[in-house]
Amino acid sequence: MLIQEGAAAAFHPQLTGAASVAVRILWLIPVVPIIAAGIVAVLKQPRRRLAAGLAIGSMSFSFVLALFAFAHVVASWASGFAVRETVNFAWFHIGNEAVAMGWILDPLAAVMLVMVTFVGLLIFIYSTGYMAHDENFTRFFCFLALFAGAMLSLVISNSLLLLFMSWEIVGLTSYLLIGFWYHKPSAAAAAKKAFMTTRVGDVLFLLGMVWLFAETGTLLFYNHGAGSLEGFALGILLTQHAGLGLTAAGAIGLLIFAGAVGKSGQFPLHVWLPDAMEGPTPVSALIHAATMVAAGVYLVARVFPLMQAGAAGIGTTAAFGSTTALEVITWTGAVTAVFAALIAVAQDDIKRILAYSTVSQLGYMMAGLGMGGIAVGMFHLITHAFFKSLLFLGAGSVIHGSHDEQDIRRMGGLRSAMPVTFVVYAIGMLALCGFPLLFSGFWSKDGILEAAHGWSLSKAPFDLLVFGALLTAFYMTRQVSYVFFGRWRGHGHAHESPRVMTVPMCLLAFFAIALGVIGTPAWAWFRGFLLNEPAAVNFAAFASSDLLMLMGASTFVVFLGIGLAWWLYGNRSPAAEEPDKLEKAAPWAWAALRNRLYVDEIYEVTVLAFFHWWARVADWLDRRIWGGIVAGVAMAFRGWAQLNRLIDTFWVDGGFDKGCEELSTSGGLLARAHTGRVQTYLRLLALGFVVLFIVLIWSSRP
Amino acid sequence: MTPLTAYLLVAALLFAIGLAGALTRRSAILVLIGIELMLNAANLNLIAFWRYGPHPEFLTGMMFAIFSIAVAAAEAAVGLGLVISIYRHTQTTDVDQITRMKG
Amino acid sequence: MAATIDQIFVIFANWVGGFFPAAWHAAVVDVLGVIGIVSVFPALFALTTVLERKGLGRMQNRLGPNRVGPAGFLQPVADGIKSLTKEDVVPFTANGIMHFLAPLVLVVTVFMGFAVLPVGRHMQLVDMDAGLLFFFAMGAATELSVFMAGWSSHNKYSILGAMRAIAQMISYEVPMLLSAVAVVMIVGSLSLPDIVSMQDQYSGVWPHWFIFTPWGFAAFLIFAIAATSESNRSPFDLPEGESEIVAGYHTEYSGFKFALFFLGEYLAMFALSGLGVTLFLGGWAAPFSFLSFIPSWIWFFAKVMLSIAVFIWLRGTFPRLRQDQLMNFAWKFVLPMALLDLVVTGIWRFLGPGWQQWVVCSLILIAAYVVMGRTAFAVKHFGPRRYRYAE
Amino acid sequence: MSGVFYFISAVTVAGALAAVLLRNTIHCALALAVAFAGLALLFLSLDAQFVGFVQILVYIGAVVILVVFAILLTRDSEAPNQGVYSRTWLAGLVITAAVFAFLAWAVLASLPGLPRRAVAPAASVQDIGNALMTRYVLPLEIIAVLLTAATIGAVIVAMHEKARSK
Repeated sequence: MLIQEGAAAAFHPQLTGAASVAVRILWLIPVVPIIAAGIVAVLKQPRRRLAAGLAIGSMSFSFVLALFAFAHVVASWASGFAVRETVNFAWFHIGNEAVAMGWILDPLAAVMLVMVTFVGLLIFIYSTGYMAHDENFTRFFCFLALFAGAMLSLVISNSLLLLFMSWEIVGLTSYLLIGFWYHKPSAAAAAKKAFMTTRVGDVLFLLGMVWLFAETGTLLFYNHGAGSLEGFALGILLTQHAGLGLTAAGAIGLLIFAGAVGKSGQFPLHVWLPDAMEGPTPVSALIHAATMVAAGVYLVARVFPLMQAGAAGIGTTAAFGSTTALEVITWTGAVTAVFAALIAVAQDDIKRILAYSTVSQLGYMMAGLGMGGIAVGMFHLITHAFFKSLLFLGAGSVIHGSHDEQDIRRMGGLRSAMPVTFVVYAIGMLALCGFPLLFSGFWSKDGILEAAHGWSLSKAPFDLLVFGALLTAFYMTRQVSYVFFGRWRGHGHAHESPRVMTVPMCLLAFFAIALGVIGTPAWAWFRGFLLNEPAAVNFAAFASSDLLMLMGASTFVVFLGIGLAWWLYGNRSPAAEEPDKLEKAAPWAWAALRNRLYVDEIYEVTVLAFFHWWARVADWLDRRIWGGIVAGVAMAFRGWAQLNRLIDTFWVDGGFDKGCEELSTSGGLLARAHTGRVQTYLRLLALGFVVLFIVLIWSSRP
Repeated sequence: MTPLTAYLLVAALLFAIGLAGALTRRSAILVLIGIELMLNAANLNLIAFWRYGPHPEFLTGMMFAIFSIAVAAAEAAVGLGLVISIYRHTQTTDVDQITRMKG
Repeated sequence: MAATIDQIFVIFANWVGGFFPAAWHAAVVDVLGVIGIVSVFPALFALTTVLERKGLGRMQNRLGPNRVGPAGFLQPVADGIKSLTKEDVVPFTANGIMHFLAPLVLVVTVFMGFAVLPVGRHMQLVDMDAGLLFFFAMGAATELSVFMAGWSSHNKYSILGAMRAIAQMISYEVPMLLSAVAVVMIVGSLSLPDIVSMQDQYSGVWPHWFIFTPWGFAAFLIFAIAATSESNRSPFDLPEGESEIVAGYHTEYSGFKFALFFLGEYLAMFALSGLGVTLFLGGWAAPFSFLSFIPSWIWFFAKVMLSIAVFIWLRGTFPRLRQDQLMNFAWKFVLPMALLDLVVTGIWRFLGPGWQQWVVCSLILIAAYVVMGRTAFAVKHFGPRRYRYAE
Repeated sequence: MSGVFYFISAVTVAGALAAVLLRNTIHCALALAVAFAGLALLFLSLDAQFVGFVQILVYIGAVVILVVFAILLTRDSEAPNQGVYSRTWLAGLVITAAVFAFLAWAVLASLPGLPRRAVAPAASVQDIGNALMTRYVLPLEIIAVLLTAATIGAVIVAMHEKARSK
């Protein structure tokens, strides 16, 4: 194993070599849940306990292994060795080219593994309570386990191909789970929409992949210096120019980013994510908040060297040089962050608000990646995974407790009816808002803001993100005051959820707070871990006046948002039919926001209309042109067939009939010998033997 | 040491007895017994030739015998199954009366 | 000294052989061995009958034979005299010759099985290259005698018992063979002394018996079940179920012929026990290395007697199976498990020494056992019968 | 040595003759067992220990038992009302005689060319196993498939119509 000392720049040296146990058994992490899914798939419907047990057991197994791998990475890092171990193998050969696959263990993968398995495990447990009354319980767990396996294999894959395959399986399970209640037309439509929309990004992703393979001849990320993300391949990519001032590296990076845009619901492909809330709430929490949508962010982080290639002054500080690709990512992220936050302000469905919030936060992550590098974006990804899945589970608990009501205007006062849910939801909400100092969301968002502040190209993203933070605080406070304060406006009596649902939420709440510790400026452990720098406790970092000012500003913004919302909505308990406060103030703006800024409608009149028109053209072509040709050919053959028939009838048949007659007569004669008695045949056999023998002797006579 | 001829003659005799049984008995089961005897006569030949052949180390005759025993076991199982099935249909195992396959 | 005692019978046979011309030497030793087998095992039979009756008596809370001789131990002598002097009744319609031959064929074939059994170090009548196969071939031949007895008696209970017995023996012969094949796969030889000498090794004081491996344990259980069934012992004693078919295929036997049947069955039990001991329990090898000074033949007979005790214990404990349960059990549970055990043995061999082979093989077997056991009990007609009383 | 051979051969041939001549089918089956046992002994005298034991195991342990079962299931053992021989027994006998004559003639005619003395064989079970797994592995596989097919076929053929339609 090559050894890297100290904090030399990033991961340029290859730290692969004799693989350790942790990496050799890494493949078990995704395979075990997939096997569990396979077993669950053949279980009968009533075997609920077994199905849930298998899924949860496999996930626990993966979690333990992930912890083991994580510990291995942390231990090596702490002793000065950065771990990047890979296991590669050739999948198959085409001509002289081997298509290689492999898996990788590095800090990035390790962090994701622990997050996905842990959050996944909690959500699995939660689901046993949430889905307890669903008759397709086993199917649910089959899909869920399959998703977990695919997601984990996505995380550990060291090959863009394997990553893409897992990516597609993840997409498939997302489709299946959104449409889990397929008897609801809206769910079926949402599933279809999610599948199609993400496919747009995936096609570009595939293009980028093919291009990468064509240029570098490998899809492995790291392969002892021969991988596509390593110096040699990047060098090749940088020398190729792809037009528009892009290098091949940048262009491929952008194409891959397009895949991430689809998966992570970035503007303009975000439309599927809010609709995906038609799926069961645990699915929303796991797939559409914590893991799958974050896979786009993870993908960008994974191919970050590609994006970053050619940037002036590659470094690890917040202000490293930028490339076109990174700029595109930054702008997409910043715009998405504000755009989605705006829409979230005017939504009434509890899960839809969270969905737009997710889109917005994913925008933050992308912007963080674009401006601050892997550590900043990934830290927000991890913290967000915890508090957003917490919020979704809380929302699920609320929905469960208030008899499948999702409209926040028909809730209210749940603070007393569901105390546990209220407390954990409040923690999640404060973390999401970025409530100062205590909550993890504050520190991760602060990191992004800090990076944006230091971005040399433009200050506009910073302004956008700060505005987004204000909106986030606003809409979350609005939601919480609608749901938990005021008086109960729904029907029936709300009740607290069972223990199996609240305990996972409490665990998540704990981490929503505690995770902040590892990413404060004073102890940038997470950054150090990901970027392979030493991390030391250093309270002096707070002394920087820039940082203090930034923290102050973001604190102010958060308080402003919360205060505004509380002033407008706090404890008012408006009736469901009553127009919103903001609607009275600015009806046109409200209408625009409420209708999601008409993005779906724009797609309706542009993309969909085009496809309708195109389908009609194709239909016409099919009927008139191709159909005509086919009919002509058919006519020709029919004529030929008629001719043949005439020849057949008057010429061939006569001879054939005669032959048949002869055969029939001779067959009748032979049938006499066919007595139906076994012994006759046997006798004939023996007789034949004797005759043959005589012939043999006769012929071999000297 | 017994000469090979003796074994071959015994085998030929067994074969003839088996053939006679298969050709002269009425009962289908007895026909099968005769066939088994013929197969066994062939086995005896195989083993004898293996033993007296120039290359016993190749085990060719022995292998043939082993495979032949396996085939014979399968033949007996299927044959007797057929006999039982036929009996169920016609209430007889007399091969003289079973002439449904007459051409 | 210990070695001398261990080999005392071999030395004795050679000493006796020394009195004869050199050409006769081997033949004399063989004859002595035959005499040994023919005298020791029937004596064991006599001992076992009284032990069984006393043991069963204790299990059923009664005394058992206690009148003839000290503590009733001369009971078999009295029984022997009785059966020798009883009238030999042959049914009028019985097929005389076959009726006469059946018990003889049984006893002879069973005795022949003992020829390859190593009862002690170098104590074996013939060391055949294919000894195990010979043993099973002889076991298969006993079926014929059962049929002869059942058919020649011209009694419907006899023929029913014979059919039951043959069906049962054929069914359980397959898993028994397969479980022995597992051992053969590991040892690489069909010769019984080779199998024993492979187990006659120790790690520290612990022996290398095959029962102490996952596949060996499974194979032993299968073998034990099959052997119980092959020897028509309870709970597989349907061929002789007296409440159903009087006494099965030996209903029409009396006197000395009946005694021969009785003897044959017990000898078959001894032979199967001996084979089980040889295959799985280390044969004549001592259970701990520090006990090796005790002569090998003592160990062999101790182990055989132990397994006989288990047979008796089973008989005192289990109720009889139903015919369909018996067949289903053989073909749907024991046979698949035996086949799986073969695969597992292959895996064991393939993985080579190390902890992996233990974990993998145990897991496969336990999982299969649990899954198959549960499915089997879920199947109608196979699980416990649910009685429906008048409704 | 020779005496033993003649004795075994005599037993075998007698068993075979009884198997095809006796009136009672059950007796035929048991005589067949005797013939098989004799053949097994002949194999043993030819140093083919493995095949000999397999012969006993398969033929006496399985085939004869099968035959006996078939006889009982078809009530073949009950005394037949017509003769036990087929109507055309004479033709069969003649043909058989012809076949035997030719076989015996062939054996005797090739007498001078036959090897007289046997080479010492080496056919331990291990050799047979090795041969089965290397040189003859393909036939072994085919036999395995054949046996499986035969088992399934026999079960289906002999299965009760009612059970099949159920």
